Amino acid sequence: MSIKPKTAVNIGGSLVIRNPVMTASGTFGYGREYSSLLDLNSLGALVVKGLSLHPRGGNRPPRIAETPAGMLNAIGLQNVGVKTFVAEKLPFLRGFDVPVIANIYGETLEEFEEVAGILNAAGGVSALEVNISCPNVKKGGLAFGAEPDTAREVTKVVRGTTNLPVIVKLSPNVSDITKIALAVEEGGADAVSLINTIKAMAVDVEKRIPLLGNTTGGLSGPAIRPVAVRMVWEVVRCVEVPVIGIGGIVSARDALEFLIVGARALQVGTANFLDPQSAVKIVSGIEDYLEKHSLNDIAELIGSLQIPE
Amino acid sequence: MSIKPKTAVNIGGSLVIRNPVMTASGTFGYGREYSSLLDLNSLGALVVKGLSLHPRGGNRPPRIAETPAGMLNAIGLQNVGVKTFVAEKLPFLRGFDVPVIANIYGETLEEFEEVAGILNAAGGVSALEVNISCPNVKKGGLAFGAEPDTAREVTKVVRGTTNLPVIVKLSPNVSDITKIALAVEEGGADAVSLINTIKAMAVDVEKRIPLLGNTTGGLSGPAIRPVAVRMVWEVVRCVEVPVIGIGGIVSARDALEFLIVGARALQVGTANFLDPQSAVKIVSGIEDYLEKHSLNDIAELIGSLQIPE
Amino acid sequence: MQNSGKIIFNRELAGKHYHLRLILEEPFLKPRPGQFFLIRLNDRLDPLLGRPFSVYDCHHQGRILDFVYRVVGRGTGLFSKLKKGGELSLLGPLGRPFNIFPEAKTLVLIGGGMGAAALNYLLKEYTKGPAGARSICYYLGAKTAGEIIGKAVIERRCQVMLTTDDGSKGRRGLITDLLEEDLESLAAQGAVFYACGPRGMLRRLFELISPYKVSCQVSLEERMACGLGACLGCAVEARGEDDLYRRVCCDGPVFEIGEIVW
Amino acid sequence: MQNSGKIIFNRELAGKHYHLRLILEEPFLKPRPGQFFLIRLNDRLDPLLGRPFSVYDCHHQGRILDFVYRVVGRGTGLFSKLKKGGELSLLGPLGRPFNIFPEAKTLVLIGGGMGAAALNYLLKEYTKGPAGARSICYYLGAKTAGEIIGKAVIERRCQVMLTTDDGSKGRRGLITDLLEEDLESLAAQGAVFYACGPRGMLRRLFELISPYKVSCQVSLEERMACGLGACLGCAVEARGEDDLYRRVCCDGPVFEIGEIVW
Ligand SMILES: Cc1cc2nc3c(=O)[nH]c(=O)nc-3n(C[C@H](O)[C@H](O)[C@H](O)COP(=O)(O)OP(=O)(O)OC[C@H]3O[C@@H](n4cnc5c(N)ncnc54)[C@H](O)[C@@H]3O)c2cc1C
Ligand SMILES: Cc1cc2nc3c(=O)[nH]c(=O)nc-3n(C[C@H](O)[C@H](O)[C@H](O)COP(=O)(O)OP(=O)(O)OC[C@H]3O[C@@H](n4cnc5c(N)ncnc54)[C@H](O)[C@@H]3O)c2cc1C
Ligand SMILES: Cc1cc2nc3c(=O)[nH]c(=O)nc-3n(C[C@H](O)[C@H](O)[C@H](O)COP(=O)(O)O)c2cc1C
Ligand SMILES: Cc1cc2nc3c(=O)[nH]c(=O)nc-3n(C[C@H](O)[C@H](O)[C@H](O)COP(=O)(O)O)c2cc1C
Ligand code: FES
Ligand code: FES
Repeated sequence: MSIKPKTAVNIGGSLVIRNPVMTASGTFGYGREYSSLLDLNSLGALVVKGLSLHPRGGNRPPRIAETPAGMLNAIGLQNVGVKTFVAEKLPFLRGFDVPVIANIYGETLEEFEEVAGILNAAGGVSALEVNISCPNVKKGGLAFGAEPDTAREVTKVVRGTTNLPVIVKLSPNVSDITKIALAVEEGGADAVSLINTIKAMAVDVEKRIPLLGNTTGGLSGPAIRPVAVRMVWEVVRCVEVPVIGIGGIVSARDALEFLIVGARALQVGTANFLDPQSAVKIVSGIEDYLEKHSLNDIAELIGSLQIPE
Repeated sequence: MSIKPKTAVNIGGSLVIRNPVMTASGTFGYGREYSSLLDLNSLGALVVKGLSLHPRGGNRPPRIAETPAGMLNAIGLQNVGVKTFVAEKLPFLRGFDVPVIANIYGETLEEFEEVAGILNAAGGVSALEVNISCPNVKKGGLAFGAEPDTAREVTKVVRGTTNLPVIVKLSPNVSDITKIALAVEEGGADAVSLINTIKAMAVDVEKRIPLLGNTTGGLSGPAIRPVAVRMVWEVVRCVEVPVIGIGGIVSARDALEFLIVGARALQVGTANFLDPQSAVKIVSGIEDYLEKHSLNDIAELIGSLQIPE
Repeated sequence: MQNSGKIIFNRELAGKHYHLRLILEEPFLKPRPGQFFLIRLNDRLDPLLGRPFSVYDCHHQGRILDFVYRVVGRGTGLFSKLKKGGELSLLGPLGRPFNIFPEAKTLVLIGGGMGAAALNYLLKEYTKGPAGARSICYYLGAKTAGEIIGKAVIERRCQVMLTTDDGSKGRRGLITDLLEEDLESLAAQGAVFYACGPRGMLRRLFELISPYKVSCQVSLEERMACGLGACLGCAVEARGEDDLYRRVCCDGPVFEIGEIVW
Repeated sequence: MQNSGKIIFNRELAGKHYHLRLILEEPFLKPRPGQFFLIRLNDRLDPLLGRPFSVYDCHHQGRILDFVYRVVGRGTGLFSKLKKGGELSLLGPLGRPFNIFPEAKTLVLIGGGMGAAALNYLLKEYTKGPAGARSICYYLGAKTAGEIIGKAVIERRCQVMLTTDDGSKGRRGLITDLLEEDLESLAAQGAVFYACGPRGMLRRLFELISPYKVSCQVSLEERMACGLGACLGCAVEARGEDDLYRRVCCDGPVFEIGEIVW
């Protein structure tokens, strides 16, 4: 009889989650939408849709388009606003035993500060994930995430406003992601998560118009996984804080790639659309792998990549 | 009876090719490898494997890996060297009526200069494509392509050495590709081609080693097409010179996306591996589309994207 | 709601239309008219997403589901090649169904092209009891005779008014033109309206019907990812106090025609 | 060289091994032993690339091709689900075939695991005429009894020496151990050697056989994209003046064992 391998990981700021698998922001609503389809308590954590100070209507449709092994989205950060979130969405989530991570977004430093402040006071939020990497909004978003200086600044502001662990979510649309990662670490981030979507575009060749109402959107799904794995590999070797891997994970095998290169935890995004049970299947797939490889603790797996010389 | 639509395009420096479809560097060898499988003369142009001053052995195997709707390669610019190319590969190609474009690569400015000089004198080469975007070599390659200044400089050097049209091939691994495009235009490029592969990585989770001998490689194939289309769309709106679209084109429909956003011509890469006839099928697919849409000249299609307001 | 369906048949009907019958392998809910399923091809990352299809008919309380679809792109093209015994992943029944008015005396169904699918099941539900004093008129429009689906079944259940764009069957012209002629009298009878079809048809219907105070439910189509209201991908612009978007997958696909910005 | 193949059958053999028979639909070339085809699943971008498979057997001058494959990953997993009548895209025959020595008196075939595939066709070619004074020894190694493919056919054609890793059939141990015992005498007879199998087996064979001046051809496996020598993806490190790499798809897959850096 084998004992179950340990899967708990510390994802920064002393937040320990029971397994490394979270659901990614924007792909899991506010949790409730999926609650009849899987046991939320079996997730490592749940990241809610990006929250802004005021409700946002989002971009004009069509907002999604399918591409080879991927999809584009240009939702434009439609959300109910942080106050409505706290009043109407959070109470439902408090009924579960799963860490809730609030993904936050602002057009200005002040907005980031205010949103972080509200969530800090709310209770029932376990960490903040600072989105400085959305390719689909005109202001804020990637505007902060493209340069080390602005990225560091946002991080400092949020850090200064909250006692919660601060995760900063990085964009792949940069020449050197390690520079941004180092900057936000300096700014006080407890962890970094990557990658957000890659800016992309698709065309309706019959109508000769963009497939998205917003012209461009963000590419997610299996297509981007190799890019995400490479970036995680670059970042884990230059920062001290935990790295959360995101991008195209649809199976335990995919998740293992990230863990092996050194990610402490993962987020599952687009895969939730293909199979609402994806995240929980990935949890058990990782457990099976650990058992099969006689690893008693996931810590033995994380960062265990060997480079044959 | 309809007359055949015009498909000839000028891809810069007064080089006119009979149709916009070329085969991409590194995916079509030196032409001969595919010559029994399709009529080389039906191509718009043929771009040969990257040439360096001295023969290069390339990277250690394994050199390729498959990913969702894409593949990684880390060939490491293995090639016979420019002199052997001129002596042994070019004569075969002179027997065809198809423009041959030489893709060139150097570790230093001097090497770029020398390679360009040799090809300029060789006869039978219709244009040079300057590779400043290979993610798989330690020196040169992306080292030149990541910053506007170095990109401009390489372009100037090659421009100063040759009378042939100079195409500069850009990397997607940058924050803002338009800056590099503008810089090489300033440097005297007659055209830009994009994108080269996206730096990426995949892991053998059973062995816990990278799937590539080189650890990282370049992602190509349908997976990257939406990223390529977006970058072409960004570049066509800021440079005057022709833009050649590359990335994930496997069908005429895919090629049309690039033409509609404004690419003057295209290169077909990974698709040659899936179906050696890909490029010629794409040529006839484009012709069919033009006829179906009553377009007499491909010029009416290029850049015809409408953005609904 | 997650299920696996085994293909009982996948028959070609006229003109690129197919009739797919599935038997569900897991516990299931009975779908209501207007609801849909997201159906995904197994073992593939390309195409990636599920395709939404309205329930065309169902049997054995929803254990056996019928869909009718038209080949329009890559996904439906691959669906059309599926064979008996094959398996598909399903999520559903999803979405807000048609509101049923058991007391309604006059029903008007307006279907354009593939619209027939959702209306077929609605019609079945309305006609499963004794007919009573209810009258049902089905305004059915198609491009051409070959694209009219299920006419025989419909005719058994109600009165059919037909147009084709090319005049190859029924009257030549748009179905909304035909409806326009009868609209005033139908509205006066207090008819309840249901419509599915291309956006252009629905927009025209909106123009025609706005002057009347009648209930007109329409079923909309928008690209979808999650089908559960989580991704906000399927937004349509809606009228209303807050001016936000509505999600076709869960606020719809059935809307009162007046809720939507056309 | 580009072709489309219709599946005649795709039978499960023992332990995750399948026997696929195709009939080509376009003009074709007769493959030679050691050559292979790149076989691609139609209508898919995932998996993207063709899979290389050695010709296991062929009939009607190469119009009908047999392959034997083992399910090891996603591609072969999908192959195993293919049914009669399905279509596959083929490119081939590709690569440098085995050198045949019509005068050779003693042949030694060494096969490990799936190695059997390429050697089977080689054996057939060598035994199609009158046997004459030629002796053929086949050293066949497998993990376990269930993974030995085509033994009956082989035994009809030559003498078989068998090992399994677990001793469930033949001698327990590695096939190279068994060969080692006989090697000196085989080499003295001027035997010609052919080997296919996992890299570890071939490396060991190299160590054993280097001292002898005999011809030993091995068939290598490497990931491939083009199959035509164009992409340089299938490189293996080779000995030689220029120290460059060789391409398995066109310089091989068959190499003299001494050409390769093991
Ligand atoms: C609620 C609902 C019910 C539907 N019921 C039916 C039905 O009963 N019968 C039928 O034939 N069709 C129906 N449709 C339309 C059907 O979903 C599309 O025709 C189908 O998704 C096209 O897929 P494709 O891969 O062939 O086309 P592609 O154009 O290749 O698809 C590309 C992407 O766009 C999406 N897409 C394309 N067209 C539509 C569309 N009209 N609506 C939503 N998404 C689209 C696809 O799902 C896919 O994600 C319904 C759509 C909705 C939203
Ligand atoms: C010349 C040659 C002849 C072969 N003949 C046979 C045969 O007759 N029977 C048989 O069962 N197998 C044969 N193989 C091996 C076979 O090609 C692989 O088992 C198969 O490609 C695995 O595909 P997959 O998708 O199941 O595995 P995955 O691991 O999912 O494949 C991922 C990628 O790696 C490649 N790959 C994985 N393993 C190998 C391998 N061993 N060799 C080359 N590429 C690989 C795949 O083609 C694909 O591109 C041969 C290989 C070569 C090079
Ligand atoms: C429909 C959609 C909406 C998203 N919304 C957000 C968001 O609000 N905030 C955010 O940080 N990331 C958002 N993302 C990005 C995802 O969280 C994730 O980083 C990305 O999709 C890559 O992961 P995947 O390939 O697993 O989907 C969104 C992605 C999708 C597909
Ligand atoms: C195996 C392989 C080798 C390549 N070699 C070169 C090269 O030598 N020089 C170069 O500029 N690009 C090279 N490329 C990049 C391609 O020319 C092309 O830019 C890229 O693959 C994207 O196009 P695709 O998606 O159509 O393949 C190579 C790509 C592949 C897949
Ligand atoms: S499809 Fe995701 S919200 Fe409707
Ligand atoms: S597979 Fe392309 S060179 Fe061998």
